[in-house]
Amino acid sequence: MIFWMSQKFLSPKAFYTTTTHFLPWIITGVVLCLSYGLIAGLFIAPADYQQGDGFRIIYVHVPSAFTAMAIYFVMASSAILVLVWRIKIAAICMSSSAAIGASFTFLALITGSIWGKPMWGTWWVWDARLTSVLILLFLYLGFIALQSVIKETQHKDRAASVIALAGAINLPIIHYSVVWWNTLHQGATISKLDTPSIDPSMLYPLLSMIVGFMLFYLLILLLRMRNQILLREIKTEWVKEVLL
Amino acid sequence: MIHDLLYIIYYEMRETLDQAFTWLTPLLFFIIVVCLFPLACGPDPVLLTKMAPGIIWVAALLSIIISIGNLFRTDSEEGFLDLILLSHYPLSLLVFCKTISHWLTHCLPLVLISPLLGFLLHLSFQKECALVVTLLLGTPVLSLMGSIGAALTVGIRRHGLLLPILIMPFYIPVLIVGSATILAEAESVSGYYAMMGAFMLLSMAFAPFLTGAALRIGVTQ
Amino acid sequence: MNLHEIINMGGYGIYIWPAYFFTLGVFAVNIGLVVHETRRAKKILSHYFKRHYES
Amino acid sequence: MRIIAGFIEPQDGSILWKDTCIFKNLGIFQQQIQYMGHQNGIKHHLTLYENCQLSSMLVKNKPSPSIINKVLEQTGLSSFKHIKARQLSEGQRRRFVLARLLLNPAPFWILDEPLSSLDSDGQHLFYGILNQHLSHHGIAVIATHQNCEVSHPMKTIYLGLPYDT
Repeated sequence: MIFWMSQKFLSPKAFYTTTTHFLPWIITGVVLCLSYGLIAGLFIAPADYQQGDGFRIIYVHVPSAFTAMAIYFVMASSAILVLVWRIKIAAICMSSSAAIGASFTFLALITGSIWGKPMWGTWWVWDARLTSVLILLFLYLGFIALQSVIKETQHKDRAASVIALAGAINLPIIHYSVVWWNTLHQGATISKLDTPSIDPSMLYPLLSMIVGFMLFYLLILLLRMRNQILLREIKTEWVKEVLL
Repeated sequence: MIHDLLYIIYYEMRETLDQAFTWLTPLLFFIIVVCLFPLACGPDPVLLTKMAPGIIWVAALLSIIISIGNLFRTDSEEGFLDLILLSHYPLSLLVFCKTISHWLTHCLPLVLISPLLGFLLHLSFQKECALVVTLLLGTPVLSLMGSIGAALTVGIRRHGLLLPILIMPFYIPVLIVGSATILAEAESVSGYYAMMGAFMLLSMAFAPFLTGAALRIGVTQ
Repeated sequence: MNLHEIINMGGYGIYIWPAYFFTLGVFAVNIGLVVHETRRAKKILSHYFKRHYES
Repeated sequence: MRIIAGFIEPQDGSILWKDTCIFKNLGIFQQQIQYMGHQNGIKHHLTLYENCQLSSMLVKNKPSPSIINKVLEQTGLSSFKHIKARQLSEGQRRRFVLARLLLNPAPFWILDEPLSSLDSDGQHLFYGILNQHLSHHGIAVIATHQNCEVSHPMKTIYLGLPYDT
């Protein structure tokens, strides 16, 4: 089954030709979601009764943090596909995702830190969530460092997938130990980034932003993957047919 | 079979102990790093007692990450890695043996010397015991996790600080729980030990397989 | 709602706008990366085709 | 050669052993080969005798001390038995690799430049061992720069320009 699927949909050629049709739709989706989310989030949603207008940073912080984690999940899943079934597309997906994931993690850190200034009074607090995002950034950077050191493509893919998989196994452990560490050392601090119950007029823009961020990731990922595919398959007949 | 594996561990250890500097340097590094902290932060006993677990754990972590990088280095240079790859035993088992011998020669000395360093940092007797127990439970995790990185970077020449960057994030849970256990009050401590034990079992379950997979990739640059 | 209110954002403007500015920056960096890569790929591909198919 | 031994996967094409791809069941395939590469695979800080023991442990082979002694004698190394490998010359280490071929029998030998660093005595020794292996229905793939003097049917593939014909 898997083999058949990999022949039908996951061959580089099939992937390249199919995604060509998707691209315009994804771009439309990104523009719609982000513009609705931005306008509704910045101007229409009411101010929070506790944090005033300051909570509006949520519309970039939470989507970027969510996307950053989702990207690591995508990378770990591709890593399994690479290690077990040697699917080329998965390897390309993994290597193209890393830089995007790192950039979103960085964004989540920056926005979280900016949000922290009005809420906590300092730019940086060793809060459980910010700390685990920081560690996620380290994981991404390690992955990228390993990738950039190895030259040979096949080795690069498989070495990177080992480290991605190890990271995925560790990530929940790291997250929970950081949460635990946080409660241990500063039990009194309540994480103000928590939003236990949220009004629909605040929630819908947030969901729209999350979808928009994910679609943006998908768009960038597909474009990068298509470049990679062409370069890796440069010697094949179909690349010549597609491009000439 | 057990007999064979024990012999393999024994030969590995003999090879390390034969060149004293390979296991003495990490130990010396560990001691020096710990001694730097009182010099940097001042000799205040209260402060030092509070910071001691963290200092010793960070120093142990750095020392192990430096020594683990050479886990497969000589084997790869001498071509012995090929024999290991062709062995009739499962690769993960052999890797596990190698990691055990690394732990015995590089980590156990750290654990043994740590009470002395705890004494220098004014730890009470009770905390000294906690220190030794947590190090005993925690350092195998560090060795096992490090072996994944060592296998991935074995063929990469001049990899410098790549291995620490790669592996450090994986060490964070052990570091957190390990130093917290020493600081904790005596009543609540048994749960912490259980956590350390869980980390050790988890890393024993996963790390040898990932290390084996990494060795099979055979990165050569 | 006038321009001043929008920029001020109930006193939080100095935090909100930089956050969105950084977001814009990260998006732009990603897009720039893709554009750069596409250009490079096109260059390599056209070079390769010239050498192998048009001679 | 490293691809044939299954250390590296080929970019294109596949390697078949008994009609199945070796990477399908790498473990079983690798149990049947003996590999001799550019590097010797000798632990420099152990004696030759210990190296013998270690290498046969890895393949679950339990030779008695007399067999090890015999093999070392056959390759002319018995006087260095308890000397650490790092104190030996390269030619002696190469001979030790030959001893290992004898010690741990395997049907399929993959030999990469087996003649390098061997003196003429060692080369004769190598041919003796190789012919013995082949007459016991063994298979060997050999990459070499010299002409091979083998008394058994042999298929030669010249890669690139032949050096001497």
